[in-house]
Amino acid sequence: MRYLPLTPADRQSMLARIGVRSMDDLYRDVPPKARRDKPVDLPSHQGELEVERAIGALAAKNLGTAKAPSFLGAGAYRHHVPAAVDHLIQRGEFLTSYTPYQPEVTQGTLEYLFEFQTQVALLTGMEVANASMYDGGTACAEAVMMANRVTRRSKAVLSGALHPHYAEITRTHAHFLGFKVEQPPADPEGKEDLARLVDADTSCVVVQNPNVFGHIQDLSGLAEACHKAGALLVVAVTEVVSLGAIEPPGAMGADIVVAEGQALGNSLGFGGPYVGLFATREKFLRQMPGRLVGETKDVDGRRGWVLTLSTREQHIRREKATSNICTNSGLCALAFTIHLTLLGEAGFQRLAALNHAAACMLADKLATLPGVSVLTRSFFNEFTVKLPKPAGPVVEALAKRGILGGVPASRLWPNEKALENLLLVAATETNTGADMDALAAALKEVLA
Amino acid sequence: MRYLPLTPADRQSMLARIGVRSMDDLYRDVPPKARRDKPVDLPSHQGELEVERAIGALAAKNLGTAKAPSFLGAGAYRHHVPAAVDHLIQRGEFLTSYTPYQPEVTQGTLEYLFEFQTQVALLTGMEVANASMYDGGTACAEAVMMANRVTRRSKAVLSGALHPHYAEITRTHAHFLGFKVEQPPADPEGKEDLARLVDADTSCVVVQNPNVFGHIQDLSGLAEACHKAGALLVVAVTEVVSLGAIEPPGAMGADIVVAEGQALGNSLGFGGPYVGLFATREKFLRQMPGRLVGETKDVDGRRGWVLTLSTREQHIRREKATSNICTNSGLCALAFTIHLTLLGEAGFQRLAALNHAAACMLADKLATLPGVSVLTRSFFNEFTVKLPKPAGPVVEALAKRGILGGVPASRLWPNEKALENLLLVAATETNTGADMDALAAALKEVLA
Amino acid sequence: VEEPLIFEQGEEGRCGVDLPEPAKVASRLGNLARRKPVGLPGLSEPQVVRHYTRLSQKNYAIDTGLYPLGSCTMKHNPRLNEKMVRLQGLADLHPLQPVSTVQGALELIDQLAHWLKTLTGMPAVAMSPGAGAHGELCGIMAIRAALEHRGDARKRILVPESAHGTNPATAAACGYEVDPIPANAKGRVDLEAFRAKLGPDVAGIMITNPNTCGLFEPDIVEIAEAIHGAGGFFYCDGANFNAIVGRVRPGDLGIDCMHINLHKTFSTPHGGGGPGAGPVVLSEALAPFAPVPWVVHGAKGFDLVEQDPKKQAFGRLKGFHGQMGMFVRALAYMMSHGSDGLKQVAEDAVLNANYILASLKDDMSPAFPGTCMHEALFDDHFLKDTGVTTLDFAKALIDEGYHPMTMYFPLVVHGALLVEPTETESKDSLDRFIEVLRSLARRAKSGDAAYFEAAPKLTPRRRLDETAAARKPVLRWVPGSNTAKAAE
Amino acid sequence: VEEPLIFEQGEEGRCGVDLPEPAKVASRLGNLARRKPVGLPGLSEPQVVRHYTRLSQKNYAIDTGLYPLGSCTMKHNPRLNEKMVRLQGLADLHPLQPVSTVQGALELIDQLAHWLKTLTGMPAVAMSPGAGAHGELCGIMAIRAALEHRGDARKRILVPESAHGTNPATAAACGYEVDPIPANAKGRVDLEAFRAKLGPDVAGIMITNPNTCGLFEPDIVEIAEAIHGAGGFFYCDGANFNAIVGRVRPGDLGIDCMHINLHKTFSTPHGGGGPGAGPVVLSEALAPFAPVPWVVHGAKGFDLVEQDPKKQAFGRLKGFHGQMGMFVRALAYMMSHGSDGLKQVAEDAVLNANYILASLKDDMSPAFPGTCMHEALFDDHFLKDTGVTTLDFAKALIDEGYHPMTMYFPLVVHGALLVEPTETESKDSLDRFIEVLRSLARRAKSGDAAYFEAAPKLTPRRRLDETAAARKPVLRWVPGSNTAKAAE
Repeated sequence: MRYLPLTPADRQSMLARIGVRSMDDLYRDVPPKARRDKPVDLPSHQGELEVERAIGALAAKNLGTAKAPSFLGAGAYRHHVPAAVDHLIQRGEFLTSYTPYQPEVTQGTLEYLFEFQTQVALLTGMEVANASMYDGGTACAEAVMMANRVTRRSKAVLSGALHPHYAEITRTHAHFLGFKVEQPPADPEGKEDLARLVDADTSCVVVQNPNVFGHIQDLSGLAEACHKAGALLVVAVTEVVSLGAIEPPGAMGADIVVAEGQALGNSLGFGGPYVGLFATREKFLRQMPGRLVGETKDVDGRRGWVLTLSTREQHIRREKATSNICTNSGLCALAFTIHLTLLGEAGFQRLAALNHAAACMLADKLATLPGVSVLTRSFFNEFTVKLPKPAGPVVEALAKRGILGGVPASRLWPNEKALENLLLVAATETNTGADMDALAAALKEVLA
Repeated sequence: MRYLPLTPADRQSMLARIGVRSMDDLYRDVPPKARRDKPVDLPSHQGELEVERAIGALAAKNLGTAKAPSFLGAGAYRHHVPAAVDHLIQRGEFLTSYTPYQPEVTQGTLEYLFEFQTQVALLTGMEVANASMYDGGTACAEAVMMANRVTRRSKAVLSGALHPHYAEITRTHAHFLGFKVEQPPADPEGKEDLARLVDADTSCVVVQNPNVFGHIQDLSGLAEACHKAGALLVVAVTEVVSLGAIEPPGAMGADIVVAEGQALGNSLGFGGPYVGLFATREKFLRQMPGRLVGETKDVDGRRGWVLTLSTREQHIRREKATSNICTNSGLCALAFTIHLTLLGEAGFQRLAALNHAAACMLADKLATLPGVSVLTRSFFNEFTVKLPKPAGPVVEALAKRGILGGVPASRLWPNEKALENLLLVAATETNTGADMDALAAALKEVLA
Repeated sequence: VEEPLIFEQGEEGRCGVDLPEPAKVASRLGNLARRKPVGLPGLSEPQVVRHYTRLSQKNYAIDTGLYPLGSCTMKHNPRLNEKMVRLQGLADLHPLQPVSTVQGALELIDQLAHWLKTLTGMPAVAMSPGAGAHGELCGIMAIRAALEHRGDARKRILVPESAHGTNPATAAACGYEVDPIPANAKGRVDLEAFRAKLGPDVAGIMITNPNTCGLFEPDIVEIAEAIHGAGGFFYCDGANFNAIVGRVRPGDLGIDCMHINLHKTFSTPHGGGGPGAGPVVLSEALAPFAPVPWVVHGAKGFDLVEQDPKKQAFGRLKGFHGQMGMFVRALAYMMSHGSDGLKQVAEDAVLNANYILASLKDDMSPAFPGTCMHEALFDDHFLKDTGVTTLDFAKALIDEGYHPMTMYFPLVVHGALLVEPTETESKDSLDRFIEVLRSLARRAKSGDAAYFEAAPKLTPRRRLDETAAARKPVLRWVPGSNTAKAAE
Repeated sequence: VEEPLIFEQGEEGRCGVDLPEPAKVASRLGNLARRKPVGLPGLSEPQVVRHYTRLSQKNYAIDTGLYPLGSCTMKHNPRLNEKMVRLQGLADLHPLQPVSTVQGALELIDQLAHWLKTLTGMPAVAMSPGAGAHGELCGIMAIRAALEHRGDARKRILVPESAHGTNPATAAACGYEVDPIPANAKGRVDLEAFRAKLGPDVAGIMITNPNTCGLFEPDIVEIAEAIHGAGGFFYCDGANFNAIVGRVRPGDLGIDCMHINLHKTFSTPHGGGGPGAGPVVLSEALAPFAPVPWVVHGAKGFDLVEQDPKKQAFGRLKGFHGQMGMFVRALAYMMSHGSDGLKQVAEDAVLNANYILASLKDDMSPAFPGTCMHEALFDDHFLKDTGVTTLDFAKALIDEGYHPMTMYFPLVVHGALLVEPTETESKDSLDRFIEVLRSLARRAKSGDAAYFEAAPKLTPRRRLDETAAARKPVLRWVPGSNTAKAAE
């Protein structure tokens, strides 16, 4: 077996050194009824060729976005990732290294995480950022729990246009921790008034920007209302590339910004692993969840990096930790930071501009189709269209034509009759004019 | 432009340091008529996405062996390469390093080349091997030229069943260096008698094993005849995996063994780059072409490796060098040696056994088809079948059915009417029973 | 060689990608177009490739040497798995495509679930947790949901003192009080102390088995029966599943749920700290409460349940459907090993650990007598009166070319040194490592404390001032802050 | 850390691949089945991955730092090119598939040929040579074939003394006598000496331009006219094409053929010594004699001519169709740069070299006055009376974190140091390198020769005994030969 270096002769001599006769002797603490002599009922070991064939056959049963014109967004976006990114993250020294608890032999990981934290702070317009979370949705729930700690209050107000998964995760934690969640219904027109829900028990308002329907909102007023009431404004960003084109949440008064970082450096990968971004104000630092890398010096006075403020964390603080989180999303954060480093200021802004231009062109094109209207007034690379019939079956019909035409709102709100005809459509730099023409033509056909 | 780090401001300040006003001043030695101010008439720079699309579109116009049941051999073989091989050869420290002329900072390359040399010597049953040549065909020509130097004679006898490309390359060099080449016609039955062509002017006999038709031959008698006449026996191997199953040339009396190493570690890649193996007896060492790595010690007495015996080479010896060769096939040699290291004794022998078994099964299957006969009595993973009509059009017809059914002899000998109906068919561990059934069924249909 | 931060290498007007000129469109950004630059540095691709290559060279990794971190299972990460996860048709799937277009992906998740259920002997599995601690959350939430469903409000979770910090943190994050159980002199759960804690307000117990002392809990069945008898549930922390995979099915021990770190037992790469994946196997009693989404098989093939029609699911833990990329890798790993190979994995992991324990028992001090499971635990008794601390001893390993073992954990052992070699180390490799540890132990005893205090010396950085880092945290680069240049 | 040879790590019964049991068949191997084991060592995959990872860490590379080897053009190797060459539909093509199934591959070769012809201003190109020296063979063979075709047997090839060793070696390998031309005081071909050598038995001249002193030959057009006037051909060694690509077309200078090292100018990776690729552009006069195969475009699309129906092709140089993998990479590189970018490549390469030359002219000794092209040449005058040799000086660079420059080449300069930074180094990078060279030069002059003699000290190995290696060559491992263990 290719991954196991011990030979039968090795095993014999090692048992002898240990002073036992057989492996069974080493498992003697296992209750007899649970000891298994025979392998469990699963296939035996296979060679690479066989495994490749089997998994390749599963892959071949899917219609990937690389093969089909694809306009799916709603929290996960297809972008072009430079080849250098994937090359570098596969270096064994990154791929097969552990959490950098021993800083002398992990300065590589620590330095890139320090750079990552800086980039996240810059993008979001915030003061500090952590070394990543599981994904945007879990980061959102952590932000609410952090706001509860900071304000010592127990009600969170969620925008109805927050990505439903983010809201569901937050509600799940709310249930078990016993805090309250208020959320108005999803408003595709972008007219909800959250400020009126803020009261003296409100720890935070959570709003997504651009929201799940694509609307870009000026959050300054809401921030002011929150702060006046002693609540925090939490802003969630599901498409981090938007921050190259629009005002960052920090500039609009956000106290905590969480984001899904998948769009930079990471593939769609059917939803994971992704990378959650988490940024806040310096004064809330000690209430943050997750790992933090800090600058320091070694005994020779040379600059170096370490994991720091770990007294917030479970491995030191146990049940008093700010979060039970242990793992971060290191390798995805590495992909994110390498992609963003390649882009730099000029590339990042241009990438954002390309996305916006593509979405504008697509919106204009779809708006000309009979019965189709674009609901979103201001948007980045994703917008909502209203169809003359339920969007779910329309998307299925498009898929049969080899086009992945967007996310029907019914996928995210299965029971909301009012949203049934809505389709969320995204366009990125990967969509060609031909892709867009194909979608328009197929949509016209399906709607006819 | 993504690969160019200088900014316009950098360029200005650098010109100032140099003390010139513009780039034109640095090109003033170029005759005015050859100076170009405007870019040449080719497209402007493009981003990764655009380049990927363009090259991807070219790739999509081909029918690759990964998609079609494929039975092509004749000097290049499809094998399964473990994922670790390609991962490791892409490490920047291997990929972007130069020839190890500075041994202190290239012990990595030197150590694997030393291991490679040892593996090649073991496989071929010879005493020493070099650090690789361009490919099997050029290695073959170099072997003949080396034999001429060793024996101070000027006639080479080539087997008619030597791969035609190997023979053509050798003849090309023969023409310019003025040595003679004798070669009987290609005999698909494996009955040629080369010993009778050996005379007092013969420097060497070159024979391929298994030969281009797939025949495995006992070369001991021929070796004896050569040695009696003062000539060398050069053995060419185009499928190096065969050496896991059959007697190595060294055991049959070969003086020089050349081989194509592509089959281990390297993809088919439409014919290149590949890796030429070159092994010989220790006494001929100083007449060898190509780079050699040797063991030595550093000033602290620690074992290390260096390029050695470079007084044979062009960069020291200039017109008196043993060859004009400079580049070797380092990265392909690395892929070869990693694959072989993964295989080890047990894996290499089993791989060979799997290939042989596949070819035996396929030969039996094809032999049952009406009008088809297998000409090759003893073979490794490739054999020759005789069809009832010209093989070229048959292969075209199979390709239309999505099957790459072998190499028609007419592809290698376009003008040999006698070989017109012959098809060279190879099978490896990558061919499934279903592949073989598909070939048999399609062939039956095409021949009907 | 120093490697400056990207912010110290950037120049305006430089870019590591080439993107076409955007088409001219009327902006739809409202009045919210970005007003100021982000502040990102401009680097070319050659600089970027070199920067990260050089950074990587400052890391220790499994690929560069034995990585004996106890409790972390730093085993070989096969490259086949990396190839599989990048296949077209998997890497390029959007999570919200119509299910008709992702049948292969759902089948893959279903297959992995089958392997996990069969290996653990459990009837159900929740796939979505993003890591081990997230799996713990999932399990304790399922327990609480089940208790709530039967109208049984309980408030305590029992956790052994030797547990990973995530255990108590998880219990707290689910709204429970944590009640610690002491370890006995043999490093196991003190059965009597445990029984004494049982009561009608105990929701459950979280036990790591094999435990963090590297020992199998021999009373595990009794513990399960007792907690069930008291109306509570048994959460098993599966962090150490590698010791028993294919050889013992946790389901046969009476557990109700257990998370599985795919990045430990099933070799998905640790990646410098993540991402991981932590599916949770569940008993019949807990299965209905598993969080969405669920992959199910119906008349039209595979389907995804993203909202539980019965409303029993306790909610959602993660966006989309879990760590798909880790699922692909783990399945490739399982198929490669097969049931025969996985059993061998467990045995070789245990054998390697015991070989280290037996080889060093005279030079170092095993924390407990007898054999161990997949990791060997030493205390600092052998360093007594040498002036060398556990930390110093471990740091000295670095200069010998090794990553330190886990230190000061588990807390129940004084100055703990926890060594987990995993099954992917050869005997040669273990022999060299043992020889190094032995000679360091002898050196410590010979009175060379200064050597250990000064270690490591051969690393890119020597010991770093962690106190200063925490006292005045510098968590990001700000322009003009390059203190490094000044220091050199 | 020492890394033992694979042969020292192997054990019987261990294997790094899993292959199924072969079907039972009646052997067709005749009586020639292998009788003895090969003698290969058995390693597991984890051992193999670690072995080669560790070996790689003993290498210097472009990815780890500036690689100033003059004449080698060690520029950044884009990873996009590596991705493209591995595309299905390219990597998995067999060279002898029916041409109807490889139309895209032939089109790719045709496109690359178009780029090469357009950039050089030449009408034809032979694609098959496997490397630069192989391209030289191709060019000189084409010249000789053309001469033979007109019945003109000539026997001398003129080669400047400053040429790469491959030039005279190639001429000899084509059956020619080599007649050296001296350099003048300015590092260029001595025009008068050259004219004096001309005669009816001169087949041609081989000139590297820009030459190996890093200088453009200003008399290049005169030389071309003179050799043509004498009935000979002009071979240009294109090793230094990077200095002029996109800015000067060699075809405008009157050359007849030139090889192009795709691994220099067009960034295909050097790979520790190869593989390379050396297509040769040809004038109308030489084109008919190009070796097979030729990619042609006909009525049914692209086709391959593998035997010249007119029998003018001088033969075949290489199996199959050339270094296809390098063609894919080079085309991706060219398309990425475009005609505008390639011109910028040449200019930045020249600018970087001149920046080094100008910055160090006071501390080191430029071999020739004035500016240079893409590489800066120094002689050892600045080391005079210091006791430090060119070799010592270059080896001292290693301890500063740099690969040495090319030393003692070209031969026409005493103690030459040839520095080629390439266009992919940033100004920051050059400034650091210049600073290091400057301080080393000053250190040498300050009388610290012992420091230089002892360098390098920080490498996996210090200076190695090359004489011993050549005197009693040990070119392979033999059982029991591990002298390393004894030495340590």
